[in-house]
Amino acid sequence: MNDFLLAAAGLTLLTVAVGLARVLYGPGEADRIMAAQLFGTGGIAALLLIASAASAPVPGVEDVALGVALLAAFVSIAFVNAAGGASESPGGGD
Amino acid sequence: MTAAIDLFSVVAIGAGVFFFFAGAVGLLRFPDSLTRLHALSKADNLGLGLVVLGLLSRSGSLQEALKLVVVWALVQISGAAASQMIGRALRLEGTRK
Amino acid sequence: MTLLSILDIGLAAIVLGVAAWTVLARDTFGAVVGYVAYGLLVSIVWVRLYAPDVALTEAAIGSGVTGVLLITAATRLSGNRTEADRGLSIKVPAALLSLLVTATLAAAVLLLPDNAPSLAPAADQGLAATGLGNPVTAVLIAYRSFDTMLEKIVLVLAVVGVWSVAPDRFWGGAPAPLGRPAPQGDLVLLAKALTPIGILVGLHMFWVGADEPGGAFQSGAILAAMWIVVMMARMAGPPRINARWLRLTLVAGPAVFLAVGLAGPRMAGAFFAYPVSVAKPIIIVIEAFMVLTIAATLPMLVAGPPSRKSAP
Amino acid sequence: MNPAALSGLVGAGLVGLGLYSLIVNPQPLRKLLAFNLIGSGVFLVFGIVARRGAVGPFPFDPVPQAMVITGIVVAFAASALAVALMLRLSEEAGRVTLDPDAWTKPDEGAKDP
Repeated sequence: MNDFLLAAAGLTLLTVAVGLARVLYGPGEADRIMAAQLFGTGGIAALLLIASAASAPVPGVEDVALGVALLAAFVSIAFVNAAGGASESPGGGD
Repeated sequence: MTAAIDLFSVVAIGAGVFFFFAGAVGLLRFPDSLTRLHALSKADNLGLGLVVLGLLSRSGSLQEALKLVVVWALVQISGAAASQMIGRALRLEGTRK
Repeated sequence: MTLLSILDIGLAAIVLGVAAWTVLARDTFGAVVGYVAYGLLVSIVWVRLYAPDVALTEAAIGSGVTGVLLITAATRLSGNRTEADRGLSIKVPAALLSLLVTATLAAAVLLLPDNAPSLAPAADQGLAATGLGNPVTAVLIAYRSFDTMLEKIVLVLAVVGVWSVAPDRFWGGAPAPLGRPAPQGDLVLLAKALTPIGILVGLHMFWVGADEPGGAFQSGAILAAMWIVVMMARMAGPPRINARWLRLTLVAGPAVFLAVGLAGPRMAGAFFAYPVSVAKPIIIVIEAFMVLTIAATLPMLVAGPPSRKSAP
Repeated sequence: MNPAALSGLVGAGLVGLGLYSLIVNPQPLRKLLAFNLIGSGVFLVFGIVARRGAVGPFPFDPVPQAMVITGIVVAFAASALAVALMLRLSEEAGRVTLDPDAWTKPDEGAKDP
């Protein structure tokens, strides 16, 4: 079971890291941000999996995951805000 | 009983990892930004959700289990809002072009 | 070779790969996004190093708040002319120098004795006297308290530095709003849903920080992030920098810390010493004010210098 | 190889990458990123010192860990100051560059008040 959880964590990290290639290609800035968002969620999943598998468990990993989850959409919001603020049409919003 | 619980965890976590895989593939292979956004939200939602479901049965205490659920719920709330905002930014960009 | 070590090696490879991307990327925005992902990866590495306290700080500040700062900066600077790349005559020596530094550091890491000199026993001795269970918190507030106090002063100085970048005519005014001119429904909804939970999690981390991973820094960082979300949603603009409550909050942490330190010789016989019987309550009071200061400092650093006239 | 030594090697690699970027990348914002990379590499090297120094009841030495925590916060404060300076420079001069020639040479239309 331990090995299965570790393998699942590794696979998740690997797939979302491959997804990071979207940061490389773009083309738009939104695409790059989406890759970062997927990476964040995958990172949380990997963190939880490693935490429940490690033979010598690290205390408080759930709290780390909680912190990461709180900030999950933080950067995406900053991006939409910054991008929108720079080139806002006069009508503004909808 | 433990075997049944283990089996449940394996199936749920395996499905979760599959959704992350599908999300990454979608992000790389889908033709435009809006379809990629669609792939991303599936991975966010179901990938993490199934992994958490699989880990729930293995958590030691009620507090630990609750924290897991809260982690998932937080990602849901912020992921949904972020997807909505990215989508609108994309649409505005599209109409401006 | 166990599965765990394969996982560690894979993690190391991904960390280095993403770091290389932030270095080599043509486009600055892409590099910044890479850096945010990199911060998250490093915090997973810290979990593997048995340092959940550091992992939490890295995730909240190193990835989250720094990410907001850098993305905002990258978008605001995006109109700038891109400069010509450096030629090979600089690139090759730079690469050689970097390789040399890396090799030296790697050798130092590998040659480090297995029984490295450690301050753990000394820190452990102090732990019993403080009544705390989390050794990292005890080191921050008791064993190395002077460092932590000075570090808070550095934070306040950084805020003063950022403010002083403003043109004279804006001194005393408010920083530019972080969000769009028109509030957006979805963002406001998110801020309303997220902020109460975030404040709860922040206070939880402050409270458990005495015995488990967490503490003033992590708690302050999460509360700061919640304030930044509220500012980004335009539910509240950044405050005027000459507001008295803001300035008092900014200096509250180091001031209380310093006051307790100065009272040390009288209460316990030494500078920055706490009387053993009330050590824990004193530490919690210091930490509470530190949380307040960190939660106010980080958003003000992200908001930047004032850019509007102060109200007459 | 144990995870601690591995992370130390990653730290060494990060310092190298950051140093290279600090020298080679001309834009100030990229130099800031590079500086942060060097910083986190140094923190990781510290991390393995903390892990090696596991004596007594803890699986780590808490003193380096506490220093890394304060270090992360100070690094952020320094980055914020640097960003503020860059934005102000771009506001005043219309460009942000560390190239000394760019300020003395006649303008090539970059300035756009």
